[in-house]
Amino acid sequence: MDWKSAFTRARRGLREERRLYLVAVSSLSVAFLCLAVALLFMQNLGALGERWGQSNHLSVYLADNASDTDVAQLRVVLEALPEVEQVQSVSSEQARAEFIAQSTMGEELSTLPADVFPASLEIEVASGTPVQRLESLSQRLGSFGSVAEVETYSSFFERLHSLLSAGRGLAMGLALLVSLCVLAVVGNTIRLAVARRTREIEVMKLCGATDSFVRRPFVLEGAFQGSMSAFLALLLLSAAFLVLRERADDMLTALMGMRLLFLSPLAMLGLLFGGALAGAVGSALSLRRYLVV
Amino acid sequence: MDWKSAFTRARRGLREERRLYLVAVSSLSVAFLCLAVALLFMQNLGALGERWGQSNHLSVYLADNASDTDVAQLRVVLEALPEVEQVQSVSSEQARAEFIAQSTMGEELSTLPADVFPASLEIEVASGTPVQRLESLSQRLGSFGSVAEVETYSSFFERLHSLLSAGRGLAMGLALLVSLCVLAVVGNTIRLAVARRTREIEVMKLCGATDSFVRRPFVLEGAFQGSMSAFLALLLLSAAFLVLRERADDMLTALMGMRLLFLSPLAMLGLLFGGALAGAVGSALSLRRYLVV
Amino acid sequence: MASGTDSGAPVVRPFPFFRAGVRTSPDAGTRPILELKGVSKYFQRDTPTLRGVDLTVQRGEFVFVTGASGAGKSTLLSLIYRKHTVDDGHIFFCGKDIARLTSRSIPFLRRNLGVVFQDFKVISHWTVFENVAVALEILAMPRRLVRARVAEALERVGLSGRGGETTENLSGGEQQRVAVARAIVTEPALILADEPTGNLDSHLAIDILTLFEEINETGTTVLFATHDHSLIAKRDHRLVSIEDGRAVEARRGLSSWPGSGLHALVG
Amino acid sequence: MASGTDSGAPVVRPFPFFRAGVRTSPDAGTRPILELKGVSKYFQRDTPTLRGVDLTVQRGEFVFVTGASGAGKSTLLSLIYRKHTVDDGHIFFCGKDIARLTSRSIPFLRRNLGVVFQDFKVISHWTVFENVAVALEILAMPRRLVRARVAEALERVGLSGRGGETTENLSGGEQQRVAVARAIVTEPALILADEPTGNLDSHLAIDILTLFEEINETGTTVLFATHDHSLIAKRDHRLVSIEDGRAVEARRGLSSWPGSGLHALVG
Ligand SMILES: Nc1ncnc2c1ncn2[C@@H]1O[C@H](COP(=O)(O)OP(=O)(O)OP(=O)(O)O)[C@@H](O)[C@H]1O
Ligand SMILES: Nc1ncnc2c1ncn2[C@@H]1O[C@H](COP(=O)(O)OP(=O)(O)OP(=O)(O)O)[C@@H](O)[C@H]1O
Ligand SMILES: [Mg+2]
Ligand SMILES: [Mg+2]
Repeated sequence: MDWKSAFTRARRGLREERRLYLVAVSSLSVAFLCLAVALLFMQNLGALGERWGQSNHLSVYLADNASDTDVAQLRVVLEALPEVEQVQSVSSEQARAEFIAQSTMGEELSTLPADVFPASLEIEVASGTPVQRLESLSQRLGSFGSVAEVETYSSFFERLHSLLSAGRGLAMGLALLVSLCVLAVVGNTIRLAVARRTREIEVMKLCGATDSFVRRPFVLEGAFQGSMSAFLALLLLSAAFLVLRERADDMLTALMGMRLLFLSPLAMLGLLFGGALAGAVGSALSLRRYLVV
Repeated sequence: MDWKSAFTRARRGLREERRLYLVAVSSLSVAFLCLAVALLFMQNLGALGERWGQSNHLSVYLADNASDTDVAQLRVVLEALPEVEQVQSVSSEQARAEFIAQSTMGEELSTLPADVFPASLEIEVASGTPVQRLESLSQRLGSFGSVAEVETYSSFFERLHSLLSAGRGLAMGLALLVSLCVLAVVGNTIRLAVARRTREIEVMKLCGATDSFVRRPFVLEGAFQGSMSAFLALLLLSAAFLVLRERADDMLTALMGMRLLFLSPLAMLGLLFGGALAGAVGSALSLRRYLVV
Repeated sequence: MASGTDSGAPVVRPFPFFRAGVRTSPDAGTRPILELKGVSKYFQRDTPTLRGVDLTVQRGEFVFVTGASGAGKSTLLSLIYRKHTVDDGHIFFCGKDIARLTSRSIPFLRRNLGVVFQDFKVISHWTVFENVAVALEILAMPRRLVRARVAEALERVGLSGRGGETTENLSGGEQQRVAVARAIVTEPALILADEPTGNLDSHLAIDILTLFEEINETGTTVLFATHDHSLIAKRDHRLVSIEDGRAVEARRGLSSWPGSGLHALVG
Repeated sequence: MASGTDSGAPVVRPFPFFRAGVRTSPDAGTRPILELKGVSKYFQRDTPTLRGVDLTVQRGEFVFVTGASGAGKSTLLSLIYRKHTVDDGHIFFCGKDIARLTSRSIPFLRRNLGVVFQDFKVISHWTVFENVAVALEILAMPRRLVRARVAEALERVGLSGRGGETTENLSGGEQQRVAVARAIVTEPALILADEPTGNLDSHLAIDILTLFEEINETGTTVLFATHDHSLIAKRDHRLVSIEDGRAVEARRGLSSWPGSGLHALVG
């Protein structure tokens, strides 16, 4: 219908109530910032889970008496399996050197003899292999004579997984909570803004304006506010993100084993459009009771 | 002056604008919730730092050829130092047992001979001892013939400390940011609420009301709103806290080495009174420009 | 108001009655523009404000509506522009029952009415121009035409050249004239003027009355609620008085003026 | 208004003039209550609304203020209750220059005034009682006394028993009478009534005028702005007309009524 006039009136409204909308946008930005932070958490936790939880790794510790041919044969068998991506053999010496390098008490342990550490085959399994498959594989490998023990690290990964999914659940719950809050705050703010203009609405309705004529500029203003707030929140977040990266990236990278990720472009777009939508819907809803004249 | 009438009018205002204040309180609760969460973080990080960062511990590794009398003499000397609180001697056997118990690869290492692990004296230093003092102590100890090496764990604690203080700084910054937001939101909300009642204010002023007569009920309403919001936020937070404790306490205790702490009564009281104060101040400030009639 | 100047014959209104697609009865042209039949309005259960008002207004009539303060003049008008609904009886506007309008049709009813509200209902932080133009913007009239017609309306009420001022800063009488301008600018079929001269001095009151009469001569029906007896006495129009919730024909002559019962106050 | 009933002699006001501790000049009792000397007000730089108004009102006088729409009646009154400040000249109230009041003293000036605003300024979502009582609550009057005096004031304006109704639901004239009740309930030294009968029928208008005259007889000074010539013609009070921004004494007799220049509109 007559969107041009609605635009004109929305602009007039924004200009007249500049102060009001400024404060509204500032409060909304805080809410959106919370939402964006929660999203950021989720994104990084998800990436972390992918990186850590999915590294399907098997260690096949070789018996002390395993001959080189036995080991070579085992390798051939393993490499033929469809799930296995890579097999790497680690000798006792290598294992010892690696252990000492990783340990914080390295120097004290330098006297450890190499034969304390068993030789092993380190196997990379294709990502996405179900856990049961790994279990059956490890059982079958255990029956080989040259194999002393198979370590699937399943208990470690189970713990990590449960930790990560707990974190993800927390972040998700937070995101949901904050979304609800954003909706409420948007609605409230626009309801307050509308409440100041009840007289305008009343006059327009008494002059024969249809509900949609009255509603349209408010909906536009609401959408504008919502997207502006989301935009501001993203701006703030990216600034904070850059500062954080500058100052604490090494530490975080060391802790997480990966660089911090920023929100994906899709998530950012979603925030902007979600903000506009929430603003428009909140505004339309909050208008209802003022339209009865 | 006439606080009774102000109370009556504040009650009337709260009743008339019930809806408005309900939504204002709900938005403010979110802001206070953020603030409380930041405070909770800070509190727990502080406790964590106290627990981990302050354990001033020295390990004096004894030379393989140290005689029992040398060690006993060393103990006497150490125990005479004012900084030293407790000295405990750990034999090679004990060290090996402890190492194996702590290690995740315990079984593999069970064949390690005891003499790989040197005997040591584990020293607890009085908390609050400056780092330089520890360094000089370790140097002097190093010159003893029976001492092979002194471990002050300084690099480990330095890393931990910097991690904790980074976390604390982050939480503090967050708390500051959120405090500012709370002030802004309180001010905005009350400004909006006041804007709906400009006519009342105008009429009262034109009838000869003093500024303080007009201001008082609004200030009371603001204080009420602020403290109600803080109260609601605390209620929500404690509910979330109890749920979290129920479901994830073991994991968190394992991770942190201590139980999660809730906000101290002082912090809670501070939040409530801070909320009331912020509400009152925000309301008084936002009234100013409407009092010019 | 170009139509006002070129002929005295009834004009065709520029926008449809009621909602697009809703046809009025075929004999709408010959029927009275407004018919109230047994209209009652109860704001309080036991004391009705209006009880059984019967009133027929023909196309092109000019009717004074009078009555004591609180008699129900404003209420009667508000029933016609559907601010309130009747509790009993029917109001026919161009043959359509207003009480039966859906809420989606109400705007299309109001576009055929020009209402001067007793409390003006001007937006104080808008300019004079914006306050008058809003009635035309609602009709989606092009900007250029809006400017021309608003300027014309402002001139007719004696406010030409003051379109840019903030309405808040106008005097009481000037604000009232803005309200009059907004009511006449759309060239409605029926004008409901509720005390449109209450804040005007007698000269200006007669000017505004004359303005309404001029518009009336182009075929517009006018209901003019007032308690200014000196104004009523000056003109020879039909006079309806609201007494005890009923409409009484009180054809001119103030000698036959019905007492309001409020004299007792003076003692 | 107990004081109104027991004697016609000037009464002593129950609350201090201006701020506590500020003494009025010693000859305040004999000096005129209100003196305007060369008062000017420029809303726009080039067209002053008031230019050099000289007006002296003695204690206990009843003065009609009249003038065309937009002449500056409301502006004149608003200068007295310090909504606006004079751009030039002085206004002395009981010998104190209003222009020199600090903003902390303004409330104490206003407590000595009873103002009926042209746009009523009643709070529509308050009850009638609350709207009148607010003037007394500001004076920190005890609750019981407030109830008694509000009831009395409502009775005087013909609204007794309607204190519990929401003001929004009242008719225009009823709202205006609420505004009158609020102005008289504090028994002020000076009443500024801006068009207090604009929404009242002629009988009620005379009732309200009579009410102000009764209050005037107890020693209260009344400035009554109106353009209802029939009302002015009925009484023999001093008449001040505002013309071209100046106050002109136009002692009664409507024959000498100055033209407003707005006749031209009618053509
Ligand atoms: N919305 C409402 N709710 C309750 N009562 C109402 C409402 N509107 C009007 N009234 C009552 O109906 C009566 C008639 O009001 P109305 O406004 O029609 O009077 P009026 O004839 O216009 O009077 P006036 O000349 O003073 O404007 C009044 O007593 C008023 O209190
Ligand atoms: N605050 C203001 N800012 C600018 N102009 C103003 C302001 N207040 C009044 N005016 C102008 O001053 C002039 C006189 O206004 P005022 O209200 O005093 O008139 P009035 O005599 O009361 O008229 P009426 O009888 O219509 O109420 C008007 O033209 C008005 O536009
Ligand atoms: Mg009315
Ligand atoms: Mg005026």
